[in-house]
Amino acid sequence: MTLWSVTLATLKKDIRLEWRSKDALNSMLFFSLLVVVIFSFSFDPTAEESRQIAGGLIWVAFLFAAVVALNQTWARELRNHVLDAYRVSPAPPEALFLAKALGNFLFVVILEAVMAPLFIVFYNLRALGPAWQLIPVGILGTWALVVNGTFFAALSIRTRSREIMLPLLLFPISIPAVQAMVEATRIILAGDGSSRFWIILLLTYDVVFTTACLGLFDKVLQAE
Amino acid sequence: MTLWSVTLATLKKDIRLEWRSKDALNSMLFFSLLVVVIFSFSFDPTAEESRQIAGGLIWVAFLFAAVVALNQTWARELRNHVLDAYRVSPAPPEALFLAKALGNFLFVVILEAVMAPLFIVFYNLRALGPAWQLIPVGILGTWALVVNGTFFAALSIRTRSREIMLPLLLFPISIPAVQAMVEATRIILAGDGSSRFWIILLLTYDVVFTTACLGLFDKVLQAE
Amino acid sequence: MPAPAIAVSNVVKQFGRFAALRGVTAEFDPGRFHTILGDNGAGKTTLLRALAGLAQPTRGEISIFGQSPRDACRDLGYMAHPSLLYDEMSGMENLRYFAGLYGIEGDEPCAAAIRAVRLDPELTRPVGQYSQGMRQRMSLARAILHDPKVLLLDEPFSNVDVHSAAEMVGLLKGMRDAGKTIFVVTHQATLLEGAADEFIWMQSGQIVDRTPSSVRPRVQ
Amino acid sequence: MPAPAIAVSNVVKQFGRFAALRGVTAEFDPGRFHTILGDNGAGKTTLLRALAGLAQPTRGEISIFGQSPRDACRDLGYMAHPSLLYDEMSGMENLRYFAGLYGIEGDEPCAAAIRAVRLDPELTRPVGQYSQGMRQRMSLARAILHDPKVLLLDEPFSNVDVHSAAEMVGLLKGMRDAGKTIFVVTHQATLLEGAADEFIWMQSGQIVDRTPSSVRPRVQ
Amino acid sequence: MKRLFSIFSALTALLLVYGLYQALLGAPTERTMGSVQRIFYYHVPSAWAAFCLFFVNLFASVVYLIRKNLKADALAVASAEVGVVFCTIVLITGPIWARPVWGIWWTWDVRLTTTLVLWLIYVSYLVLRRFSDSAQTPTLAAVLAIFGALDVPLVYFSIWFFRTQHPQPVMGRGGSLDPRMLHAFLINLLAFSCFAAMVCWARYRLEVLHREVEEAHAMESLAGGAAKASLPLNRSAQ
Ligand code: HEM
Ligand SMILES: Nc1ncnc2c1ncn2[C@@H]1O[C@H](COP(=O)(O)OP(=O)(O)OP(=O)(O)O)[C@@H](O)[C@H]1O
Ligand SMILES: Nc1ncnc2c1ncn2[C@@H]1O[C@H](COP(=O)(O)OP(=O)(O)OP(=O)(O)O)[C@@H](O)[C@H]1O
Ligand SMILES: [Mg+2]
Ligand SMILES: [Mg+2]
Repeated sequence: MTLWSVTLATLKKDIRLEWRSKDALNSMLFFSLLVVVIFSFSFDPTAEESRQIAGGLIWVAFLFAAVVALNQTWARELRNHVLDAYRVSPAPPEALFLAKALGNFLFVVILEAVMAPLFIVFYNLRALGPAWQLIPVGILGTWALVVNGTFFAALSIRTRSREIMLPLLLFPISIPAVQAMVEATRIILAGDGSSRFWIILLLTYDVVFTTACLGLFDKVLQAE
Repeated sequence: MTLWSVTLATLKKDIRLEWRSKDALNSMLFFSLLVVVIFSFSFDPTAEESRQIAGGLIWVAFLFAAVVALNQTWARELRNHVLDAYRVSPAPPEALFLAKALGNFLFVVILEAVMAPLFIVFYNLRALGPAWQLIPVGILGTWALVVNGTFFAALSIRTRSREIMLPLLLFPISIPAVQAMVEATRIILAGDGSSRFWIILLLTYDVVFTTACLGLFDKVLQAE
Repeated sequence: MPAPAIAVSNVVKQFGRFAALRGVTAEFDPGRFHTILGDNGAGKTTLLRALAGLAQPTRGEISIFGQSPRDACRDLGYMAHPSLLYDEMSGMENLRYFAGLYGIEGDEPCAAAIRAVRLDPELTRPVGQYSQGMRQRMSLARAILHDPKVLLLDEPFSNVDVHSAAEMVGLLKGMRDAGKTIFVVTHQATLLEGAADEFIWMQSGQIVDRTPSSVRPRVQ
Repeated sequence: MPAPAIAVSNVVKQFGRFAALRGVTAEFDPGRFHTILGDNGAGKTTLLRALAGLAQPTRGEISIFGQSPRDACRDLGYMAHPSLLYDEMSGMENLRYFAGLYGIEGDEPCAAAIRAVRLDPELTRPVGQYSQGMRQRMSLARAILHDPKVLLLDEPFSNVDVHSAAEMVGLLKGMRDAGKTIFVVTHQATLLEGAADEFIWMQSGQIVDRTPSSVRPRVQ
Repeated sequence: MKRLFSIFSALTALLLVYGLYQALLGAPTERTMGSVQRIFYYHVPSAWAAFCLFFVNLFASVVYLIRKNLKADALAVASAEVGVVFCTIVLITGPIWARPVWGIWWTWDVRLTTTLVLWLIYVSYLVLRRFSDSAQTPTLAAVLAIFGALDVPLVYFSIWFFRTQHPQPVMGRGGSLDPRMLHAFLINLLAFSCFAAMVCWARYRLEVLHREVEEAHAMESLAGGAAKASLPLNRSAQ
């Protein structure tokens, strides 16, 4: 049984279960909807202003929503100690991690697909820069959040007061990623200068931490 | 055994479990700091635009704290079906609800108390209106978020109503509260006009929904 | 013959399209030791939950000393498959909390209950770190804490070692002699041969047979 | 006399300030049916978890067919107190997933395992809605799914009704005769009298006695 | 061992005193900034000490992950805690210095932000250690330490091209610093390095001893292990 077959099996399983009880998706949705509303109440921006801050808004909303969802990543595996069943099996630990990360990635991307239009409407955004670049930024940025988030969620389930633990571990590490996403988005929307540097930074961030996670997850999983 | 004794006992129990040590408080401090830092990375505090939306920013941060707390409210009671032990006891259901709501409220308020000053420093905010009014607004607004959140989180106890889209219920209901608190904050910070109306709105909202939740919680709890 | 402590009149419990209880009708005398036997999925737990007021019957009536289970909750002690305890708290902390729910003050009752199941009230380890059997016994302690008139125990002896099980049976016997009505669901009838007054056999959601303990139960 | 299937050399397992295993040393022959008995908290589960590679011993060595437990995982089937199953999925869905982890294709093996524990592979009900004993049996099905050389079963019969228990013992006997090494932790030694080759007694973290089944076990 | 330690700490104390003298009296007052510039003699050495300690922490963590050596873990704890302390000193002296010189307490420039993030990362490291149970803590913490180390360069790059207000490394182009200042600076650098090493060493010893005590407790609990769990004698029916 290869890495991929297990990854796919686990991913399929998770998606099926999440579909039956839409816990994670719901709380994410609820949270980010409220964020949009709050801002639409808190001030009505001119196009220029909104271009300046929209990047920050969008990504903060997604970051927090992601944290809310990530906190539930491992809850299901813990319930009847199912994780033990995985640990005694010959299946590669990386597969489990990949599946979880991909699953979360999927959820957050869906969320973004729902939210982005809302933001655009609320802040009547029009990108002055090359809009298509928002797609790589979005994907790379989301993965950056999710890959570390999944990993640290695995760390934090082994600690007391888990929920607050995840952001404590995740935020400091994600600072450069957040910086890069926000800046890139802002630059693209406001159309001043090139977002090349930031995209490259995001790319390196993703590569570095994906490898790190895959390499170290075994240790985390087997640490009883 | 009266409503209050049970409420207090439950509240004490929850607090003990959450904060077995003072580490918990420190970690909450750290959490608030992190949130503010993340914000200041996403919204350049020196920029005028971000200064304007600071009111909204604060509430987003608070909302995040609230959601982190709410998501966990009932997990502990569900773990070994402890809830059944409560249901077979003569203790009044309202006590359980009150305790949970108060617990979340405490948690969120502490975070707010730490975050607010940090925000003020980082974004050097200066309230042009009567600053003290921010306190009632904060308290009433937080309670509005928490009381509804706790109640609807309880709905998910019922295996049946798992499918109920929790957020889609909670979302429209909490809109007026959100609007009230954001508007009030904005008015007070900007110092244009009086926030009286909004505060009264919040107050009525709180009263109405607290009574509603207390009245209906019995049904939610006893429905298996 | 005393008035029935508990009267169940054709109770039906439906889960979706599946019926776990199919018209159970029975009367149980007070102060007796009833043992409920039956295959897995026979409906024993469901019946017990109905008696405890945790599951509203789809149809039928349950009266405990003439009251509904919810109203009689002070007279009921219920022990389930799951421990109904907080894993993060020590046994004593747990009981102290639940005592509060019944308006019981002070540590003495809690300590007594813990000692009654042969555990150490001083044990500071959180319940989550107990061994399975220890947890089971702590769970029984929770059920007898407020010294109820009727005990509903769902497999109290599974995972409990032989000596402790024997002791627990002794304890229950003592409570029966003190006038309590006891229901025990179990698959280890042999443990109860000495103690039980009556064996009640369930099958696919119905009570199919009730044998007084004089007759040797049909186990093995 | 065959080479030992499993060799445990003075294993100590510490939980913070408490030691659950205090230097266990033993060798177990392949193809035999070992029954582990002992009081609650004796360390049986801890030992089993160490054998399964779920708990790293604080000190000491464990070798299974000369490998470390982690490397020998394909040869190990482990069943624990908790069900190790997803409550939200049906039994078949569960097994299908776990089969995937072992690289087993197709539904036939899963269905076979479920039938082996006398459950219905067609049952669409999610495992969370099974009765306790049904869940227990499904959990055993998970453990024997990949038909391992060594079975580590932690109280497989608790909550299982008498008939099913007897059948499960028969099943295990069959697997033993097929050359598998079987470890069963239980408090119902009587169930296994016919089947077990050896009774191993644990007490406060040590193996205190090993009696071949010819001698009647010291239960009751 | 013990003697060595006491000698070393005595030396360190002397160095610190001499360093203090040099910093306050020995070195000349800086022309533009005035006396506040003397913070420099503590500011930089503490930064330097903090960085070194974080490196030690990384090293120890890797060693622990490779060969589960609990001593390495103890070293990791010690270095992290002491490192955070020194990093805090930098974060406090910095703004004290910045206020009169730049007219602001804080600015988002490379060096400052990097230091801040570094501080955040290692505080979260300590928080993790606090909140997880004994058996698994070392592994989890070591893993987190590695993540933190990987993150620092990225943070640096993510901010490096912001216009920086912060003085560039003076060490590189040595001459620009008055020789007496340099002398005082080097003395303090040495003193702080020794100081950091000493504290770290003490903390390390403490940690190791603490663990030995725990171990001893466990071994002694072996005696009445399960006897504690369930008392076979004490019976008392209700
Ligand atoms: C506001 C908070 C501040 C922080 C967090 C901070 C941080 C640091 C750090 C981490 C270093 C060591 C980096 C290195 O050696 O390459 C350093 C060195 C230094 N800092 Fe600061 N600093 C702050 C404010 C200031 C201010 C206001 C001044 C003076 C105007 C200053 C002057 C220096 C100098 C001269 C060095 C030595 C440069 C070198 O040789 O590398 N710092 N600072
Ligand atoms: N919540 C539920 N939803 C659907 N079916 C359920 C639910 N709870 C129980 N059942 C079904 O009702 C039947 C009886 O369950 P019950 O738990 O009462 O059996 P039991 O006699 O306690 O068995 P055991 O001895 O194994 O505990 C079982 O077939 C079970 O699958
Ligand atoms: N995670 C843990 N932390 C601390 N102590 C533990 C932990 N797990 C088990 N123990 C202790 O180790 C001892 C042995 O536990 P174990 O579960 O092995 O007993 P057991 O023989 O399985 O008992 P039972 O028959 O009741 O299952 C018990 O005293 C228990 O409290
Ligand atoms: Mg049952
Ligand atoms: Mg056990």
